[in-house]
Amino acid sequence: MIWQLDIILCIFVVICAIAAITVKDLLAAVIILGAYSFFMCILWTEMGAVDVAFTEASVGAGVGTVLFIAAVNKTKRRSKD
Amino acid sequence: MKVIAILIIVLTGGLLIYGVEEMPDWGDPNSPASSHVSPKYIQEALEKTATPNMVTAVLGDYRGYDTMGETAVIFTAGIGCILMLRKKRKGEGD
Amino acid sequence: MATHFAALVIIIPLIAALFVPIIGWWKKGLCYPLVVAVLIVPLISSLGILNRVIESGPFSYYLGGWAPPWGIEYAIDYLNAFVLVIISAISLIVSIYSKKSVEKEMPEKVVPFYSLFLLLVTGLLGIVVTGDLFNVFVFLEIAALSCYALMAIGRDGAPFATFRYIIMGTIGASFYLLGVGYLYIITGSLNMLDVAQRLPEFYHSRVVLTAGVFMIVGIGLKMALYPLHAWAPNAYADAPSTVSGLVAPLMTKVAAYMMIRIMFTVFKPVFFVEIIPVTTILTWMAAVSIIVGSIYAIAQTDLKKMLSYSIVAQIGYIALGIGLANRSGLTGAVLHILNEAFTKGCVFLVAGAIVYKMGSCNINDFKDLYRKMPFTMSAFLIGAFSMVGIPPTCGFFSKIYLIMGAINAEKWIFVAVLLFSSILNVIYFFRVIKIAAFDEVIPDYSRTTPYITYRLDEVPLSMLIPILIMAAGILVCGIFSPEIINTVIQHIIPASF
Amino acid sequence: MLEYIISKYNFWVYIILLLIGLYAMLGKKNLVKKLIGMNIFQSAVILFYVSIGVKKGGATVPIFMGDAHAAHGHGQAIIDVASYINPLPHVLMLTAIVVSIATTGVALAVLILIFRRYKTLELDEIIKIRKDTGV
Repeated sequence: MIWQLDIILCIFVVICAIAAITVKDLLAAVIILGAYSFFMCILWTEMGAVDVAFTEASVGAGVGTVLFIAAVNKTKRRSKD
Repeated sequence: MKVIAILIIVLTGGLLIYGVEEMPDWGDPNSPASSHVSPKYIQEALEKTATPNMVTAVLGDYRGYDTMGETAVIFTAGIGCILMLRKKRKGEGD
Repeated sequence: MATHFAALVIIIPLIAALFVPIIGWWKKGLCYPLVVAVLIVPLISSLGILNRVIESGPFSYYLGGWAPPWGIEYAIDYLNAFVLVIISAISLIVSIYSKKSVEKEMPEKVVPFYSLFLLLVTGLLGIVVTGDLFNVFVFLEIAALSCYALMAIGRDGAPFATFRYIIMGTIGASFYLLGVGYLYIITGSLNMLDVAQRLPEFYHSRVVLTAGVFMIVGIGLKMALYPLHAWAPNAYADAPSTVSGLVAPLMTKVAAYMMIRIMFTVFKPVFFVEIIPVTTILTWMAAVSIIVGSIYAIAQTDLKKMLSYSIVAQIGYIALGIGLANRSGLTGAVLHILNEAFTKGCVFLVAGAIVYKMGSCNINDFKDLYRKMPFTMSAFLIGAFSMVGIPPTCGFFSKIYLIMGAINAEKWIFVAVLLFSSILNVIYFFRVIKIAAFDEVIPDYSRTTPYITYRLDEVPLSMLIPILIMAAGILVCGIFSPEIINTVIQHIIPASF
Repeated sequence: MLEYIISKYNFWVYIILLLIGLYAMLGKKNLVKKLIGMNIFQSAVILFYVSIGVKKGGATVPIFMGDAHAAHGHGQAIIDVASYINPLPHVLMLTAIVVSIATTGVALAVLILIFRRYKTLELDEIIKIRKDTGV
């Protein structure tokens, strides 16, 4: 537990979350969401939850992003807000 | 729409912040969460299940029933996607 | 043997859900008989469980042999066993009904449909049977996911209505999970009985208050109580008729069961009555729910949509009974879970039968339906009687208990609300019956024979029989409701009432 | 005051993330944005659970570090509870992550159905089409 590193990661996570819901290009938003998931899983590794972290890395950041990209690919890429 | 959303967020956030204050200190080894049920997992997992990883031991053995539910969730999602996205074949239905 | 019934209730439908795709891949036509045969098992098991509970009191079943609170426990008491019987009976009846309706509405999707049907039943049964707070969440998600998928393939607007349901349902489930986390952080346990035992010393902590509020709001979302109801009517109305026949009677009732479980087992009644005034708020929400739901129902011209708004109203009755928090009120609420399940099942199956015959269910097209489909419509009449509360249908008895509960609590406004809602029910149901039975059909002179032919045009037997069973169930529940209350429901009421 | 905020910083972060997600789910008009919000919302709850499990004071990941075979063979493993992190919240969250992704998958399938029907993913446009066609 290094609290300085924790706080930096937390700030990154929050920035990624805000960016993911404000970016107008949906593909970019989805990629940012993937980055968010990765920062989240680093944060969890930092907290000692290694099993949760690698599940998140593979399922959350991996499969989730793939599903989102597939869906955005099949629909529209631009968003109004 | 946005006004209602912000109102709900203010309410939820207020309640959450109100609740945080009396939580046990973060990372306290003597908090109830760390001292009531979980010590037995840490002490017994190796002996009873021969698995060095306690998370796996609890996941697969003590709470294996949850894990069965989890796999059922994945199966549900898969069958659900098949049900929704499968297109009608030609000459079948309308 | 009876203890192992508790495990069979879940395992058999779950395994069968895995087998349906395999068997359906080999031969499509076998899915339906398999599903019906499989769903008999939970019914028999849950009757066995109820019998055992009545004979020798509550019991528990340790999954995998791990003692609680370390392992997962099924804690079976009167409430569990009672709701289990309701769910398994309704799902069996609906599964018998499903054959023709599914063949007509989605001939190419029979196999995944039946697999998800079984998973939905598994999820509902699992929520009820388990005694572990987190396990409830897992089964809640199984039920919810299968429900989303089944609802999305309904008529035109269904995907959009389902999307709203997904958003709201996920918020509800996550709030529930958050509440469980707050309880875990303060007590360190996930087993309901263990939490209940360790919780009272923390009742004045803010963490427990937050946990309680989040859990009740989350379950309220699933239950479609008034300010949280917006997703429900469209989602129920647009779903395929078999699905709305299964989901409408059961989903909200299971949420009501969860609410009773959380309010009176996990927490002691004193917490929600005295320490935070949730029950008072709940009664007011319920009252508004009853009135608003009924008024919206009057405004609808689509039968399924009308019935869906009526769900919002009827769930208000149950919430009102829970919120009154006295003996007769809670008796009325639990009895109303049974009555509502049969009544809503009956009227939704009738709506499905009308859709099957006519292709839509616009109320203004119902002219002459009584001559065409006399059996179906008399079942509808019984359902309408039960909804309004005319003896000897079961709706009368639960309403009486609710009114008595309101009188005992000396909350006269709720007595007025209950009586007024009966009048509203009369208005919206008897409008349908008036059109179907009494409206003159204008003869079509452009045809060669200007006479109206009164031809019997009933739905197939596989649909008619379940409808009639439901209607008979309404009458039987009504006639035997004193026995049901004496043998089962009076043991559900917490001792402090 | 500052000390108080810092001492519970991960709870504040989880509240912020939860509110961001909730706002996106309720306030955003694009349906994909709503689902992105749903993901953030659910991972915020997971962050909260992971925070419950943390133990300060030298505790490490919940994997037995000594010689597992020797310890198991004797059946005498004396394990100090304070040296391992609470494994239970992690177990619960493994399930919750999978559930959240399954929900996302089903929701995306519904999204594709919506797009096939309305040819748009904006909430206000869909509502307008629904009003115009009377559905």
